Amino acid sequence: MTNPTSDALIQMINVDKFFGEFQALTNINLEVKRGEKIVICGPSGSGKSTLIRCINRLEEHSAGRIIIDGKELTDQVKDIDAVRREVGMVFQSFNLFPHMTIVKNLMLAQQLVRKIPKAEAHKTAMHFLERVKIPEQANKYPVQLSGGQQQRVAIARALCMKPEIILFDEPTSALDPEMINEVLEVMTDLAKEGMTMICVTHEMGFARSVADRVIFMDAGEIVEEAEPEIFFNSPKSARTKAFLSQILTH
Amino acid sequence: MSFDLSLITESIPKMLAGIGITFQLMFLSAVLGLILAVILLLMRISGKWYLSWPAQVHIYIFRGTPILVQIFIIYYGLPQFEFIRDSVFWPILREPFGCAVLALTLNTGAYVSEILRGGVLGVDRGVLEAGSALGLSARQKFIYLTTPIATRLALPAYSNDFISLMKATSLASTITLLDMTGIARTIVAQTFAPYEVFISLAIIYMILTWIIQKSFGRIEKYLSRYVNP
Amino acid sequence: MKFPLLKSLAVGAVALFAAGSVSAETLRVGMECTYAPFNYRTADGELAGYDVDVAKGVAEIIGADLEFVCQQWDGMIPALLANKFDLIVASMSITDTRKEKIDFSGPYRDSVGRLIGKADADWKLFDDNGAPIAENFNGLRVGLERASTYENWFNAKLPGAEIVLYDGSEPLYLDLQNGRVDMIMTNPMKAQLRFLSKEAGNKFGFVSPAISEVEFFGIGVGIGLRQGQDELRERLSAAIRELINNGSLKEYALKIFPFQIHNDEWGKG
Amino acid sequence: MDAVTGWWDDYFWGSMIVLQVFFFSLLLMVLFGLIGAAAKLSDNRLAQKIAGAYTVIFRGTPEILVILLLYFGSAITLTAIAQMFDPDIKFIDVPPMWAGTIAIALIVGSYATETFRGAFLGVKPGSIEAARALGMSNLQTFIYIRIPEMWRLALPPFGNHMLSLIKDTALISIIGLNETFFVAKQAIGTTGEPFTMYIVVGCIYLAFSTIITLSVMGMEKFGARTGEGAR
Repeated sequence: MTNPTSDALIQMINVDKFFGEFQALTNINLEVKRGEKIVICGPSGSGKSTLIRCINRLEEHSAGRIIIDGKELTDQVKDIDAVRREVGMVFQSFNLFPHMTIVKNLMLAQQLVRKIPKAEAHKTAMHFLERVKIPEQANKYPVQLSGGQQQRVAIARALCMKPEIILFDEPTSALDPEMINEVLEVMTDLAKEGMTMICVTHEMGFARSVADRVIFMDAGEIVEEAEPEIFFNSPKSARTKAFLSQILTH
Repeated sequence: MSFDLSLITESIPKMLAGIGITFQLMFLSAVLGLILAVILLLMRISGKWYLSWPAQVHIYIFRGTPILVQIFIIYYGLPQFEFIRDSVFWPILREPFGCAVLALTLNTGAYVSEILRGGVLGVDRGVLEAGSALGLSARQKFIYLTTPIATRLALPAYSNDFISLMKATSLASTITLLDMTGIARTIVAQTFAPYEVFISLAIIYMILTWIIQKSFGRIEKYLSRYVNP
Repeated sequence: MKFPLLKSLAVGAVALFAAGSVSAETLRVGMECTYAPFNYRTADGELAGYDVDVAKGVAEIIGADLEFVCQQWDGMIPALLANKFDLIVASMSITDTRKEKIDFSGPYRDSVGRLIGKADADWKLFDDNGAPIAENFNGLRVGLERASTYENWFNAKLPGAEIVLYDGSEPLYLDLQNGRVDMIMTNPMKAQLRFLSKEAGNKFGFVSPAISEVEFFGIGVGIGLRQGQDELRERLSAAIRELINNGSLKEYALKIFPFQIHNDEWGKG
Repeated sequence: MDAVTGWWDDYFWGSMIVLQVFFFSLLLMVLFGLIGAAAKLSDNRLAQKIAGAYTVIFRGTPEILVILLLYFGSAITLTAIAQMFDPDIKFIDVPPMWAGTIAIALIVGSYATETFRGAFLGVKPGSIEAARALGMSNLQTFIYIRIPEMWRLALPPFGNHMLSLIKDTALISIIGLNETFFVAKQAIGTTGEPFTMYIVVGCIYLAFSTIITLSVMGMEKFGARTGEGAR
């Protein structure tokens, strides 16, 4: 499955994105290697979410190329589906299917997309629910769970598809403070197991301990890109410094 | 004005003899209307102008004119044209029952389609995005996510429309059908006593309304079990 | 039809809010207004027809003003009882069932019914004496006006026929043409004028003799009024007799038909 | 369409009657709806019960029955009531025009009751508390905060009620008003063209509905200027 000419799992080359007149992404170039963990931060409206939503084509990029595991994202539905099978996503507002029990949430896509038989899908679902430490909630409905639990279910749901990479879109920002850690813990475990991750977050502790690289975005551009040590201790750009001083003094 | 109680006890069983027609009109039109509504809805959200336009025109016309006019156009109006009397549809259009079902179906279909559209638009975009991110196709998302959620959202409005439909079946009496209202009007014409008969009939309709409301309440509760478990 | 907005409003407001009794000089007359040639609106909106002429003739004799009210046929008697108007002058036959609820003046027109169906069909519905052959009516669809005398006659004599009830007389002709009913029963003079003599009706004709059994059709058509007004009823009856005796009634009929449609005997009182 | 020539002015006057009934039933509908909502929201048990019965009865009975009952029943009932006070009164007449107008207003008013009640309850307590905190009086709060908020919430369903009103006017032909539907019935008798005549009626109603829909849309736009949706 891997593209022999490049060891990058994700390649974004000169990507632009417009919403009408408004330019959300400007000339994005990004490579993510297998097993790499990237944290993207930046002020709101800087294009972080748009960037990762382009990777699994929830948003369509306007110019440039995006290549995932050797497959280029085009208008072809077949390509998009193939890519989406490789790329898991976790949303800020969990987006669990409200009308299905937790375990059904985890089984649906396995059965429909991967065509896995029901019994096996159920087994996989329970396996990952145990991994996020809430197997006892399997038969409840999403609304009966706390936000932290829902977000862990959402992570398990993504894992059930055995993706090559998981995108996190501000996974903790809709959570009450006491629930943030339980979600970050699950994410840290995942990282240790070698999952490729791109994570939009403002949790700088998480970024320091887990990320291989931190990317700072502002006004639709990648402003700075560095290992966490360097990024936090000696940021080059003035915009990065201003941003960091704001969120770290909080 | 004295109230003739014996006339009430006498006429209620007679009117109930027409409840079969009322029910047939109601359920047949409800089922066909729902099918039509779904088709109209799919046409509207297809994104193709040559599908969405006819659907919108249908909805505009049938919501913008009185159902009584629609019934009369179909029953008395259409046979004005010989090609309709020669067509394969004539066996249906010849019968007042067929005309009533057709009119009620076209009418309720337009209203229900709008209700369903409201339900579909009410489905959280994030849920659908999650479906996309998991690799579900547009069809799969529509069947497994949009349909069940939109159904729950649309149900309260739909139950109101169902009651309107039930009440509208009474207009079939204007094209010779002997539903409950048709029988009641015949009794009134023979006994010249409108109050006793019409008030009894109104009570029967109110009981039907109550039953429909209760039934939909049950369904709603069942469908909402994941919202208020 | 010119319906002066303000006038109707004023009438409505006065009648609704000022509890009052109408003076004896004004009589409100209920009729269908769609039952040509007996009562209908002309193209310029005026009420016309035999019933209208009779009502005006009677009013002139008893010295009353008239106000016409249009009312669908099946609600005619309930509306009279509900005081929506004072008189019914609407081609209503004098029958025993009706007399239980309302009173009638003496008759001013014959009351007969006749069946109309496809002219070329070979019906065999009546024997040589003009009596209906009941079994030949089985399964035939017959269109009638709801609450008409014809309905009672069919129910009693020909229960095998399938009766379809209409809210007015015009739809009868439409559905006969459309083939939704096999035949209709109605007033023959009216049918001749309104339907059979026209292009739409040229494939149809009378398929029965004139039926006028007094038991069902009454002795004739009279003016209906609420019970307990014997003095008014007498004045109406006397007025009708006068119209018969002075030839007015014949004159009204000859405006429309080539013959009179009442019995001169009625004038003797 | 040649057959319609000669009937145009009848259709015009018929439309005027439709408008007349619509206009007065609209006023009455608002009145009934507001009274019903006030009763439902009041602390008076009896008032609540009566308003509850009102909505159950008029939402559960076919429109055609309500119209027939009111037409036949109103004069009798009013006369009976009036005679209790003055035995000399022979009768009080309610002309079909008013019976129909009141019937339609009562029917749609029962729906409007729920609309107004919902709109009243839908006003955020926060806005009202804020107004109080700023020292506004009860009346000022009602006029400047409650009414505009309610209006915005009630307008979309209110538009639907107006459409119901205009369409229900077709039913009053049953009690003999010379409105468009009745005109069509008469015209068919002379011309033998039911399709043409009823289509004209349909077009007249479609025009009325369109005008109502457009004006409601305009009013919604106006209301949205100050509403939450404004950006």
